[in-house]
Amino acid sequence: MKVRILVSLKDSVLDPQGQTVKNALHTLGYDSIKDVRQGKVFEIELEGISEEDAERVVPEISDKVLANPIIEKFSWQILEKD
Amino acid sequence: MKVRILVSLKDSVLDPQGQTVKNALHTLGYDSIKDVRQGKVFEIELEGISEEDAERVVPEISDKVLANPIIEKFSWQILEKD
Amino acid sequence: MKFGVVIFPGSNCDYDTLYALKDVLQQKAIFLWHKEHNLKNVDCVILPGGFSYGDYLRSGSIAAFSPLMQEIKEFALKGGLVLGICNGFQVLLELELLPGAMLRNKNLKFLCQFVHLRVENETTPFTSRAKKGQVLRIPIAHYDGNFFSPPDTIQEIKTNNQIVLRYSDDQGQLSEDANVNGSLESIAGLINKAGNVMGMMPHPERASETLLGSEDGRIIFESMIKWKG
Amino acid sequence: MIDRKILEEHNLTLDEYEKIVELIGKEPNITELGIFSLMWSEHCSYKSSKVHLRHLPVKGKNVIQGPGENAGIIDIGDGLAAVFKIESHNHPSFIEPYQGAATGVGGILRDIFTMGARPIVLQDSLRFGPLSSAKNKSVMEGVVAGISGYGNSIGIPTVGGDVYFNDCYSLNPLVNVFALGIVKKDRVFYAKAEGIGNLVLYVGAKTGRDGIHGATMASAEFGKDLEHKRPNVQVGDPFMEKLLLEACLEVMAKDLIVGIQDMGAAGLTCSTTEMASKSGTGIEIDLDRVPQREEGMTPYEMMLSESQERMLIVAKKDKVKEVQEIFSNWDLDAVIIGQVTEGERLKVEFGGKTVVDIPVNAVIDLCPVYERESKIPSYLESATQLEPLPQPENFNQAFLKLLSSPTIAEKEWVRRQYDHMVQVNTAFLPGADASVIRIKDTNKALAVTLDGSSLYTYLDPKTGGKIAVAEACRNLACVGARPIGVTNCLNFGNPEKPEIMWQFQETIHGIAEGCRAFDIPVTGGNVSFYNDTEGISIHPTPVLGIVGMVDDVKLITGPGFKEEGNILILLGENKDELGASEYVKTIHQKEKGIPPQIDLEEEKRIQEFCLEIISLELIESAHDVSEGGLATCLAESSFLSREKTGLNANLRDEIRADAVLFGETQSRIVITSKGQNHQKILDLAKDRKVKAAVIGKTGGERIIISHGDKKLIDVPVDEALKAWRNAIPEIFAIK
Ligand SMILES: Nc1ncnc2c1ncn2[C@@H]1O[C@H](COP(=O)(O)OP(=O)(O)O)[C@@H](O)[C@H]1O
Ligand SMILES: [Mg+2]
Repeated sequence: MKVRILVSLKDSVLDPQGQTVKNALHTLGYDSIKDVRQGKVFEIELEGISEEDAERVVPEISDKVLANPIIEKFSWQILEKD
Repeated sequence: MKVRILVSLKDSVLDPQGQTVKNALHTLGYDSIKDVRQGKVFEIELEGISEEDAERVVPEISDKVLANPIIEKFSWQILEKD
Repeated sequence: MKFGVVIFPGSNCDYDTLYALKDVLQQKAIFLWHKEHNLKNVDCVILPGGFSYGDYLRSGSIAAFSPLMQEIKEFALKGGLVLGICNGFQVLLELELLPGAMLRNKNLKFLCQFVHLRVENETTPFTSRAKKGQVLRIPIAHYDGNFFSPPDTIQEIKTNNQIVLRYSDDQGQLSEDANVNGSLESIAGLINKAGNVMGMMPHPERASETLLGSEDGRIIFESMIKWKG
Repeated sequence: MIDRKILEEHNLTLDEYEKIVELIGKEPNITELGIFSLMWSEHCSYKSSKVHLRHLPVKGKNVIQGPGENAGIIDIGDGLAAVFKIESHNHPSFIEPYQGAATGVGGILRDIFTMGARPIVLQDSLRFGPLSSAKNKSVMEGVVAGISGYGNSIGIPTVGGDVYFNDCYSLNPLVNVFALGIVKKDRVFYAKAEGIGNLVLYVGAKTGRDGIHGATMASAEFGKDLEHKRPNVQVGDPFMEKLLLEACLEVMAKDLIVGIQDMGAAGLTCSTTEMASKSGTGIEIDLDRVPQREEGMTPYEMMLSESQERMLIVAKKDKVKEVQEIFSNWDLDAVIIGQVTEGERLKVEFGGKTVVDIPVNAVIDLCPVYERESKIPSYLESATQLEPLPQPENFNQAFLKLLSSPTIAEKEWVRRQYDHMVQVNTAFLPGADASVIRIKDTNKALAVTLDGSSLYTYLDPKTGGKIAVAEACRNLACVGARPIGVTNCLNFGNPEKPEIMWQFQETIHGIAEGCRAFDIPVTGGNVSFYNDTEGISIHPTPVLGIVGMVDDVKLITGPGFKEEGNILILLGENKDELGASEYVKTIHQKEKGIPPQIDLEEEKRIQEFCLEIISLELIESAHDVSEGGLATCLAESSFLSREKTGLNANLRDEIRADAVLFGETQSRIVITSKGQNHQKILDLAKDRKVKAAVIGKTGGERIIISHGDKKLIDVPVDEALKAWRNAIPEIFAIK
C-alpha cells in the first residue's frame, strides 16, 4: 500500500521559507502569486498491513514522527491500495 | 485560486532524509514500513489570473524555481478554483 | 588583478573573502552588490559562502536569479574567471554554469571542520600553483555539500578532467570516512569544461593565515593571481 | 471587567492589580492590563531578584555601560569596545527545542546589534537530562540543531560553550546563549526616544500572534497541563535577522537615528515604554500601521506579540527618508507607526480610538519589588554527608568510564554542527579552555568562556558561585587572557519557594565575592526563575560568561601537549576532596558531599602566575583541572595534542588514590615546558608563592599515572581517546 502524508506549518505559524519564495517569485515578475506556504511531503510504502491497520498507523506516525504537532499539522491519503 | 505543487527527488536519486525517517520508524517498531521518500509541498494562492494562464504559469515556476530538474520532479493540482 | 566579491542578501563570507584578498594577499578587491548590473571591470568574480536568501527553497537557488547573475553568466561564457565558494558553488550549480546538484550531507547534519583535499587537476587557473596529488588542509562548513550528478554527467566530468579537488585523508588516500559529506566521487571542487569557472565547497579564505590553523587556502587565490600574470 | 480569573491568567496578584489602578488612576482595560502583566512579569521586571542583584560589583575603570541596557560594554582600547550579554531561552526550548533555541540566538544577537555593535561571537551553555532517555536525546538534538540553524545562517561563529547532563534537567533543559560584538567606542546606540516630534519606525518581520504571553510563561511554573499552556510558538527567521543586522548597522553608521530597541520578549510594549522611559518622553503609536501577518488581530494581541526579528527605531524627522532607503535596499520596509511626544505617556491608537493611555513610569519604574522569604533547604543536611566510598577495583576501567560520561566526553558532535570559523577570527584551538577571537587590525584578541557547575551550587551555593567565577577566569588564564568583564545567567527554580530564594541569595553572594577578588565588573546578565516542572526544581545553575583580553595574540597557549619529552608541572595542590565530583556521580552514582572549597587569593596567585609564564614564553601548554579531576585533565591534554602524545606522571600526595586522580580540588593548572625552562618556572613559582611541582613527562603512546609506587592508570592513548571521543556520537548514531 502506498500513502502520501502532507505536513505543513499551522496557519498561524510564520513560514519564512514560503515568504522568501513568494518574494523571489514576485521579483521574477509573477505578480499573481498572493501567498506561498511550504511544507513537507512523505510518500510511504507499507507492506503486510491491512487497510484498517494502516488507518490507525499512518496518523499515529504522522503525529509522533513526521510532524511536529506543536507547530505543524498533517493530512494524508492512500495513493495505492494493495 | 489555490494550487498545490509536490516536488520530490527523482527515483534514481538517493534520499538520505527518507532513509533516516524509515530507520527511525523501524526503531519504533513500525515494521510494515517498506520505504519512505521525502519531498516538498508548496501551496500557492494565485489572484487575478485565469485558469488557462495558471495552467501555463504553475508548471513554469515549478520547473524554473521550485524544483531543480537535475535531481527533482514535480506534479501539481488545483485545490480551489476562484 | 582586481577581484569582485558578490554580496547577496544572506551572504556571510563576503567580508572574509575580501579580507583574505585585500589584507592578507594585498590584492585589489571590491564588493559587487547583487542588485546592480555592473561588474565594475573586475578580472575575476568570487561568489562567497553563506546562506544567500537563507538557503530557503534550496541552497543557492534564489540567488541564482539575482540581476547581477545575468552579467556574471555572460562574463563566464566569455571566459572570465569565476570562483564559487561553498554557497557560491551551490549558486553556480543552480545557474547551470557547473553540472550537478547538491544533496544534504550524508549524516544529515551541518558540518564545520577541517578536511583534507587532494589536488586532482593542477592545470586550472585555480590550482596552477599546486602540484597534482598535493594534499591541502582547508575547512568546510555546510549542510548541503553532498555532490550528485546523473551517471552520464559524471562520466563526462571525468572524461573532461573536471574534478579539481577530492576529499581525502591527510595522506591523499580516498575513503568513505574521508568523504565526510558523501559526495559522488569524493568531489570537493569542480570546474567547467571551458576551465574558467570553478566551484569548491571548502573555504580557502578560512585557511589563509597560520593563526586560523592553515595557510593552504592561499594556493587557490595565488594560483588565480599567477594565472592573470 | 477585570475579575480574579483574568488576573490569574495574567499572573498578577490582587495587590498588584490595586497598585496598577492607583498608578494609572483608573481601571485598566484589557490591553492595558496585558501590558502591565508583561512588564511586571518576573522575566521583564526582575521583581524578585532586583534587591539581590544589587550586591554584584558593577564598577570598573573600563566599564562604558553596566547593567540596565540591552548589553554591557567594556572599553578594550584602540577606540573599540566589546558589547556582550547572556540570555536564557529555557522554557521555549523545552516546548519546541529547535525553534526555542534558534529564537534564543536571534534574541541575544539583537541585544548586541541594537547597540551598534557587529556580533562576532556566540557561545552556548546547555544543560540536559541524561541521554539514556529518548526525550532528552531529542531535546538535545533539537536544541543543537536550532542554534546551528540560526547562528550558521546569520554568519556569526558559535565558538564554544559547555554542555552538562543531570537528571534535574530532564523536564527543564537550560539553553543559555551568549553573544559578543565589537563597536567603535564613540558609536554606541541606546534605546532612546528623544526629541519631541521625532518619528517611530517599525522594521522587520510582520507581527503575528506569536508567543503571546511568552514572558509571563517564563515567569510561572509548568504543571501537567503544559500541553494546553503551549502558546503559539515563535519561529525564527535567521535570514530576516541577517537583513536587519546589515541594514541597522548601515543606518547606524550614518547619523540618521536617535535611538533603537529590539522587540523580543514583550515586543512593542517593552520597546515603546522602555525607550520613552529612558528619555523622559512619551510615545504615541497607531496599531493600524503596524505590519501584520495575520488577519483580525486585536490591540491586545499586537501589543503582546513576541514575533521575532523586529526592531523599533526613533529617527530624526528629516532623516526618515534616508533611513527608509537603506532598509529598502535590503528589501525591508521601515514603516512610520508613531511619534515621540511630550508628557511621558504611552498612547496607542487602534481603529481611530485610543486603546491605551498610561504613564510610562508606572509600567517601567514603579513595578513592585519583592524581598521574598528565604530559608536553608532541608535537603542540605543529608546531601552534604558523603558516606565512605570504596576505591575502584580497577582504576583503568573507572578512568575510561569517566572519560565516556557525557558531561566529560568530547563535544565535537555539538561543535561541528556550529560554524565556528566564519568571520575568520577564530584562533584555531579546538577544545581549548576558552575561545580566542582575534581583533582585526590589532595584535589583540578576546577570549571568552562560559562556566558553571550546578552540582557544586546545589550542595553549597556560595562556594558554587565563587568557583564559577574562579573557574571561568582560570579558563581564560590558561589561554593567556586576563578577565575584563562578566555577564551572568542565573537559572533557578520558583522564587516564591523560600528554599530556592536562599539558593539564589547565596549564589549571588558567591559570585559577587568572586568578581571582587578578580576585580572584574558585572556588566549585565539575565535571571531565569521558575525552572521547575511538576514541582521539581532544577539545581541552582549560575552560568558565568567572562570575557578576557589577550594583549598579544601570538602568545596564546593551548591545552594540548606540544611534543614528546616536555616536563609536566602541576600548579596548585591535590587535596582529598571528592564531594560533588563527576567521579562520585558517575562511578558511585551519588550526587552528594561537600564540594571542593576555594581560596580566592590563592586562586588569583596561580592565575597571575600562569599569565606571567605565558607572557614570558616559558610554557608549551596549559590546561586547568576541573570536572573529572587531574587524570581527566592530563588525558585531555594528550587528546588535544597533534600527535596524540602520551604521558607518564607520578603523584606522591598522601591522600586517597581516587582523590588524587579524580578529585576536583580547585586552583590547579597543569602546564608543560621544555626541559630547559622548567627550573626557571619552579624558581619563579617559589618567588610568587605558588605551589608548583614536576609530576612527570610527556611522551609515548600510553597514559600512565602512578601514585607513589603504584601504577593506577596505564592505558593506550588510542583506547582512552576512543572512549572520550565516541561516547556522544554513538548515542546519536543513525542506525
Ligand atoms: N544576573 C544579572 N546580573 C546582572 N545584571 C542583570 C542580571 N540579570 C539581568 N540583569 C540586567 O537587567 C537588565 C534587564 O535584563 P533583560 O530584561 O534580560 O534585558 P533584555 O530585555 O534586553 O533582554 C539588563 O541590563 C541586564 O543586563
Ligand atoms: Mg533587549
